Amino acid sequence: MANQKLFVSSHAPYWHNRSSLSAKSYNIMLAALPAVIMGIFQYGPPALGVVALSVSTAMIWELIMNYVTKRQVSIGDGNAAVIGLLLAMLLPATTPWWTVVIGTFLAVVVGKQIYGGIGCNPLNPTLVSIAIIMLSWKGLLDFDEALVNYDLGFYMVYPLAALKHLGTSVVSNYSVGELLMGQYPGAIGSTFGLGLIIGGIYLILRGMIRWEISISFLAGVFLTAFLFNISDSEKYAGPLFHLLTGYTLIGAFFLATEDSSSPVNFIPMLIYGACAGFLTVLIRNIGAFVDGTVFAILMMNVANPLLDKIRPKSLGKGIKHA
Amino acid sequence: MREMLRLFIAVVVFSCLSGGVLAAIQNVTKERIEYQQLKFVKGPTIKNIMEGCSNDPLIDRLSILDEAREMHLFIGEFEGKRNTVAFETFGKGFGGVMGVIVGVNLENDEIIGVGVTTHSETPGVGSKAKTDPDFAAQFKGLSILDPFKVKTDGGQIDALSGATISSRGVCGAVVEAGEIYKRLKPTIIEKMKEKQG
Amino acid sequence: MIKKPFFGLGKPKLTYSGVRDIEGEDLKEILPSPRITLMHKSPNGDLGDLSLSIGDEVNTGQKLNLRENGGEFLTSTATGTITDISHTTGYAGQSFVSVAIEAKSKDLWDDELEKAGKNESPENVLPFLSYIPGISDLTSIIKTDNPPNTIIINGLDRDLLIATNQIIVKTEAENLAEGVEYLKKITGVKRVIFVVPPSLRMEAEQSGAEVKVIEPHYPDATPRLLMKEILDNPVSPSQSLEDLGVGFISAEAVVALRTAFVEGKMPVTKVVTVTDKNNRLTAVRAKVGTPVSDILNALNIDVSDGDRLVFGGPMSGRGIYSEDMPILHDTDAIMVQDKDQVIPAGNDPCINCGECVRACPAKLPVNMLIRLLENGLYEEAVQEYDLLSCVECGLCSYVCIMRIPIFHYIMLGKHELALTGGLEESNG
Amino acid sequence: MVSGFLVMGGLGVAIGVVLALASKIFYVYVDPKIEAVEDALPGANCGGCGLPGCSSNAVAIVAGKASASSCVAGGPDVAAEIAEIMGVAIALKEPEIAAPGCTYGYQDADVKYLYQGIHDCRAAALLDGGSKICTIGCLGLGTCVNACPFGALSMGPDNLPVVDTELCTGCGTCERVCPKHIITLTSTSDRIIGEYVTDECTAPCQRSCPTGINIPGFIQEIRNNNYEAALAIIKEKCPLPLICGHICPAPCELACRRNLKDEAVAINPLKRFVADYEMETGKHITPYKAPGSGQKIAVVGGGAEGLTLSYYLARLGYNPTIFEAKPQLGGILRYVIAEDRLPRKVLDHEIEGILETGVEAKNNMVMGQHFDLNSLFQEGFDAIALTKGGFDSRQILQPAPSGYDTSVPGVITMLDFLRSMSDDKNTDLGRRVLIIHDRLEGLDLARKCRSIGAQKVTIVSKLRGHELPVELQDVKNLEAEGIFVKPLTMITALKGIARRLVRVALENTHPIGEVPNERESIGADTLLIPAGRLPEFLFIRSEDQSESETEEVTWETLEAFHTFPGDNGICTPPEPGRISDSSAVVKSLLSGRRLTRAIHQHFTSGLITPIENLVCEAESILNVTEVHNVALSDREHPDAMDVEGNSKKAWIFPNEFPGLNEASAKKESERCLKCGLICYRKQK
Amino acid sequence: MSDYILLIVACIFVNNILLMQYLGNCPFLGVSKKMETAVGMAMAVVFVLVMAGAITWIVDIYLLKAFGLEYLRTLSFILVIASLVQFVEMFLRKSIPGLYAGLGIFLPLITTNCAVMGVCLINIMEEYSFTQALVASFSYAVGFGLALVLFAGVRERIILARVPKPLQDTSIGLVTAGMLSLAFFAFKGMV
Amino acid sequence: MAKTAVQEFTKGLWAEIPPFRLVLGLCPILAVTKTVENGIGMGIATTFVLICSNILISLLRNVIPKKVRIACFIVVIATFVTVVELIMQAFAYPLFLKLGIFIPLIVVNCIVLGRAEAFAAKNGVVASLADGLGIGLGYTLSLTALAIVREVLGNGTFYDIPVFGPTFEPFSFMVQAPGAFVCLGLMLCIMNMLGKK
Repeated sequence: MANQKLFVSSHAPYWHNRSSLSAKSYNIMLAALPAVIMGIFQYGPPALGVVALSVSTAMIWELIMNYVTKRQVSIGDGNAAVIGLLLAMLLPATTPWWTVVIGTFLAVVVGKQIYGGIGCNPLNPTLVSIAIIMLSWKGLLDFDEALVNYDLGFYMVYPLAALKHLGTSVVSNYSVGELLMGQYPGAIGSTFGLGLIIGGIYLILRGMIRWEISISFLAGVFLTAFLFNISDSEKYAGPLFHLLTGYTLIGAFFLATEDSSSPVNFIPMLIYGACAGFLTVLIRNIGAFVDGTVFAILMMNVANPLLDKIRPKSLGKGIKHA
Repeated sequence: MREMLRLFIAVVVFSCLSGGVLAAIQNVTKERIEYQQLKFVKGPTIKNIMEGCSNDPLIDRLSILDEAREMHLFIGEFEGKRNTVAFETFGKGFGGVMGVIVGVNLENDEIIGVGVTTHSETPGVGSKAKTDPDFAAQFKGLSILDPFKVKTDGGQIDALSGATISSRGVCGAVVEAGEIYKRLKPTIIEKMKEKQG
Repeated sequence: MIKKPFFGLGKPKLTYSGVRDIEGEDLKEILPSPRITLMHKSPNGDLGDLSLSIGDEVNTGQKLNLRENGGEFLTSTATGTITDISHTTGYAGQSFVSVAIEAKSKDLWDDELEKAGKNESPENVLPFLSYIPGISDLTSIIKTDNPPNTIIINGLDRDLLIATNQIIVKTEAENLAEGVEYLKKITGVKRVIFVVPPSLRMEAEQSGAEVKVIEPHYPDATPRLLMKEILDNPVSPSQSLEDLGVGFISAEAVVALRTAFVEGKMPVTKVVTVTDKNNRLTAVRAKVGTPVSDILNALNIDVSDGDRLVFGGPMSGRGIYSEDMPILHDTDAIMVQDKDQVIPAGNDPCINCGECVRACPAKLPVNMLIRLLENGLYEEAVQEYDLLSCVECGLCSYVCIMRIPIFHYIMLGKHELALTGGLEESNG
Repeated sequence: MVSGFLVMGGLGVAIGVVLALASKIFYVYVDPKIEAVEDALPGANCGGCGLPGCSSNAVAIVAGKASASSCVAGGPDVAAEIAEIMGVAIALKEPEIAAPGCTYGYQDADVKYLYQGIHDCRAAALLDGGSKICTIGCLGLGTCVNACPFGALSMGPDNLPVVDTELCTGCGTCERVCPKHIITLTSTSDRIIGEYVTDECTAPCQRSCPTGINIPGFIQEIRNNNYEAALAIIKEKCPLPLICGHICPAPCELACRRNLKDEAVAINPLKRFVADYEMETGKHITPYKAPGSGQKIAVVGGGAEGLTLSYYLARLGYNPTIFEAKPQLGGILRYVIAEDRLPRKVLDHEIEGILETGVEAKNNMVMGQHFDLNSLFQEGFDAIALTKGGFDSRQILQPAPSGYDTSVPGVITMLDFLRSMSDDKNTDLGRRVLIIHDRLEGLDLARKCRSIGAQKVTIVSKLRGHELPVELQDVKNLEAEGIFVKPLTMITALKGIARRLVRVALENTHPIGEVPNERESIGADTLLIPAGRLPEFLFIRSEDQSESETEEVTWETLEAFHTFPGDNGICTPPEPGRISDSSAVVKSLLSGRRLTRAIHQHFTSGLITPIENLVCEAESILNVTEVHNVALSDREHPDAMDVEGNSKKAWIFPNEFPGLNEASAKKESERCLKCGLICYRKQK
Repeated sequence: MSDYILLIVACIFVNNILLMQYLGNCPFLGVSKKMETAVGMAMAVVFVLVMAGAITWIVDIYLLKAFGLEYLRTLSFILVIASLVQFVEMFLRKSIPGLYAGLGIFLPLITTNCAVMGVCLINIMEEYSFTQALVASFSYAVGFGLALVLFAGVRERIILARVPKPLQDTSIGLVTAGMLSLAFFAFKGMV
Repeated sequence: MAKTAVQEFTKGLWAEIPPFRLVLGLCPILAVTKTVENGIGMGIATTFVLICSNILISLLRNVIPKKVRIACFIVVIATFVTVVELIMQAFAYPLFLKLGIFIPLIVVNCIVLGRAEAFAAKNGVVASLADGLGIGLGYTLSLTALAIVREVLGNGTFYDIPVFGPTFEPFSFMVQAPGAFVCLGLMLCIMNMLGKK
């Protein structure tokens, strides 16, 4: 046996389609890039600072947790970077540095790593973090207050806050074009609707995210807003407004589609997306928060394991042969 | 059967005894508890509202039945006249029920002060309803019979920033106070007379 | 290796190889090897009561009884002397008795079969059939009690990169027709269905069997999926195909049957599709028991440390660890992979992306299944997530973004269940 | 005050009445055991046991699905109470801990392929039994480590599991998950009575040692300077290391794998080295002793076998007493072997050590004269083992009054019988006689028995009918003569009452696979056995008292060696491995140890279980025929005698036979290849 | 009518007894490891809570308040609840063994479930009418069950995940309960 | 069994410290630890009930029939809980208000009933006293520890005294419901890590 050739042996299959997590992560970041660049372009260096800090600290936290839990270093898969980038996209450009650091800690450590790392988190880490920030430091995510020193040449009032406080009269202040082009104040990466849509379509076409979730989420938002609008158009804004403001688009393409906290079967995906959309508008219209996307998706994340029990029959199941 | 009886007696004796013991303790502490309740829950707020009164409103109080509910009304003596009355109503806040004491001048139905007693609002946000004097001061001098609303609801009260719901809760309580006041005003005056007489 | 397409919306489309993919579309003969190793899967790995011994002389086509008390036997594919008898462990702990024969260059044919073959009753024929090339066990088809009512001849192959059956359908259509006749005769079965890809429809129609054409998409030619597609009769995981009265046989085995009983000679050769490091396919015909190294040498394929040799196709084959390994009667293909093509398995958890769920032809909730399997909860995996419905195609591992060896986990789960299930039976 | 009193009282009455009525109306029978357990449980319904509430835990405990100690809130007191209800005494049990049985991790062993896939041994084993060439080698992927619920296992630097003996509870999870059966639960007792099986990693030396000492193990401990541990390993199989160190012929050294390269490791001198070390310290190192179970065992014969038996019985927690006919213990070791081969000092030291473990010895006690089976049973012994060994009847200086050894009722050795016949003594054989014999002389004997009054004589032979002498095949005529022949038969047990033999159990040994073995039991008053000495009988009190009319003790024998190959019943001439007139002392040690196993299994499980795949010459086992990457090195030899009495060597042995000194022992221990089945220490 | 709907929504979602009022956490963490047990427990709680809510309300209004003995509330409530649970258990075991097998085993856990006692006390403190008390008890119980079932779903997955050793079991369970509570903030302020 | 009273006492402080080692009594620990003051108050109240019920049950352990022992224990515990309730109302009314519903709920705290059943019903008075004191103190310590973390981080204060400068932005997540769960979960993790050694 001594002079035998030593082959590799493993179990079938011996082929792989060469997809990889890092490729997926980089594709998501690529898709998010238009919106981020637009944000940096609008809000200048502070926005760049938040993005850079967020991405880097997310990776550092991941690295620290890898060492603490004595596991393989996993920053190479790019998932921490994605979490950091998405978190930055949800924050306003003026976010203080310590909030960003705590935010990435909450996302990477509390949201993901204590559950055992990627794939094990029951909720979207980015959303966990942003939700906790929302509860703790309300002022930070009050975009009107946060961006008070900016004047970018367009109507500097955060649409959803305006809607909540001032009623539907404000809707006319924002044209669809402006909303699509991000001509309103908001978080760094969530205002440039067109960029987000392009990124989302790219991801769907590449098979990186599940179209069912995005589409049903948008449909849920549209329908609910539409129904509210019909019932009392004085009080509740129209569907288009809800679709293009707040975190709706980034939620549909980047947040609700996070893998480990969303369903994989067809019908559950539709329910998940639609319910998240419904809840989003519900919270915006009658709930306590200005934007409901975050909590709506979190709520559906929680329901995900239950939803995903709805699945097609496996081959040969439930068949009785005489 | 004998066994059963033994068990039965044990339970009965135990519950009888504990009932008795508790009754005894309750008897001893009853007075003190009542006073404590007033002193700590409503006392500070009442004092605040009735600043400058010459009596102790906690002692000079009336109990009136309002739709099967017992209401405590605290009488304030200003410039020798017992012309002010304060009582508690409740509104729904962000974290639950909040108690609001409203002081009213019986002569002109004007609010002399509003204060939050119990609440479970978010510290630093909704809790400002209790701590922020500017917020309460908005009510001062308005007529109790007016409807109160925060500005976003089309009313006259500036909501606390970030705590619209808490503000709404206070307004609701004051509105309710107005209704109670309307109902009870005759009885109050009557009772006060009785007391003085 | 087929990469994930740039736009990846739907399921992966993997197409079975066909005759056209084979170099020159013909069969190469491999010279008989002086070293022949026969392997017999024996439930009992004991070498204590063997009736064969080293030094015995054997003839080509001779039936060799393995045990003193009968039952197990192998068919010699060469004429020569037994030089070694040993025991090896195969896939999933299967126990093999391997018999090495030093073969002479000239074959002396054994004539026992010729005598027995005259009488075509199953009892006479059956004792020779275990080692028909192209099938692992014919006894499920040819049996006296509870014979099958339908036999499906598979003109497609078991896996990608294999064209063994197809080349036989293409080149031996006439023999196949004769084989089908014979099959009907010995089994008494009425319905024989011949499943072929569109390109072989013409040839198949000559066979006299009922022809069903299917698109060659992997893994549609898997028996359980064929049951569903062709007979519209899905099998529940607790049943075997036998229970439904359906037998499966490959086209190669049908031809081999003909050789055995029409020509009176035990078939000793096997068609093997060989895939080299550049994914070029060659079809060769070699004696069962020929070492892999002989075939590779004949085709000028170099292998070195760190490469991977596989018996079977890329999705469901079995890795082998030695070039000395002989081709067996059910070895349809040999795949050689360069070490650069070996993608190591990942050790990260499932991220729940759902690729596997969408790829699974049996509609299993693979994302949940893998979680249970990783934690060794095999019984729950069966009860809650239908582990046993798996058709063992390997697509889940193929598409897994985390490169989790899901298929490996599934087979491990099934294996462990079989072990513990066996224990329960012996207890009860 | 009064109202409070009354309301609570009223409430109490109401509730009491309702519940009392309900418990009558809705009465459902519940197992009283469940109720008792439920009562014992805290009733806090905290859910800490993982079950919803105390009552469901009680049901689970009674059904045997939960352990008596499953209540977290209750703690050990509750556990004890429940155990009492359940009738499971928390037995005095020697703890078992997991022990890995592989010496070389995959980076040091030969592999047949490079494994890629799930990090799980079971998964790796799917692929052709794992990547190691050795079929029983540890695959090193840590399945046992992950499975351990107590965190007692970890993966060592050599990719072999390491057990933290503090944390190991002996739950056996690792044993269950290991696809290679490498890691097993073991206790010192298990190792003492254990035998090597083919799917165990054993070195060639270890397999060829008649006592089965873990030779690589103890040499490894010498390398680590841990002489006491080395001795403990030796003493698990050999209680007389110093004696063996002197006179063992050392078959192990013949098997040593180093012979393939240069010269065998000096295994026996190394053993003597550690034994010398013990003697030098002046203490006797007594390794682990199991908690006492208290049975009294009489060991008749204080030779090497009897001493071994008593030593191991003591270590397993029994109370052995040796009955020795001679004034001193030691048997052949003392009275036969020359002083200059085995200094008596050494012998005394070793015997002292054995007695220290709790063995009682009664010298000058001759069986049949001073005591017999009946008297021993009446004294309260639970079992009696005969290890009379090499001192057969030829050497008994004072023959019994009847002329033959009557130590075992009704059992007479052929030699005694013939002598008494020739002396014309009046021998009463009773009515039924059994003779074990294969040859013609057996017939002669049978006829002699008939002539002196036996009515029915049965000749028992292990041979097949046609293998017997022709005369013995003439069944019909012999039967007419009152002589019956039973071919293919062996005797498996004797049964007697007080001082009488009553029955003999026979087993028909059909060749394997033909007919299952049949057992029968026939009445017999006398059994003639062909040897010149008595075999190792093991007597126990019989539970079957039906044949005894009075209060007399009924006894029977156990098949002590029944589980080993070559067994032909309890009375046939000795076979290798179970002999007592042994060719070497080590063989009688083995025999003594195997007797211990029989006694221990009898008293613990009541069943002496066969060993499957016992390592013996007939079993094929992986091995190597050549060694690679091993450097040549010379064997160390004991120092020449230092006439001056140099202090440097003085501690070793001031005797003609010096052992190895410490330095050369260390050097020699380095030569050991630490072999496994096919692995051995290679140079990198 | 709409008042009742609001009450229901408030009790189920907004003031979820488990996640917002911190009541009933011991069984919440104890029986949520498997979906089956979670569903059983949820049903048992609904069953008992409605009955307990009704009976304690009657006891409070007609016995304690009538005699001015509010200070005996704790004592009498716990007595009533404990005996009710025991009664129901006996009743089910005898009369509806099928149902008993399903939820009977969860009944003893409810005695010391502070959610039951808590809801009864809340009913009194909020001065609900009898119907309101019934509706509130039912909704709180449904809220408890909903949270329990959702949590069990999440927890089933977490048990299978590679959670670091010291965090396993209760520890990660609590953190996840926190996340669940965070998600329930979605309903904040809706009523 | 032959443990001294001191050992019975100290085991409650570390080896069996209630909510961490025995995962019991979680509701109050989550609910009342917003501030240190509440935590300590709740701890003392529970300790009081624990000690009293332990002593009484230990005294009566031979009188109580086994079959109805749980009912009797509950009555005893409920009695003491009510006593605490009354005393608190009389002498520490503000604390009573803050702890609210959780005072009566001590009665269903598994720790109290668990100790009564598992310990007091089987041991002498002194040992039961020590056990009650130890477990109670351990419980108080745990409550306090959690309360410190939550109050300091979530409110920036310790016992209502600001500990950070005025620029500190309180991490108010900690004083809200989810924060309580997460914080307790992480503390449990730390305890597990410490316990391993």
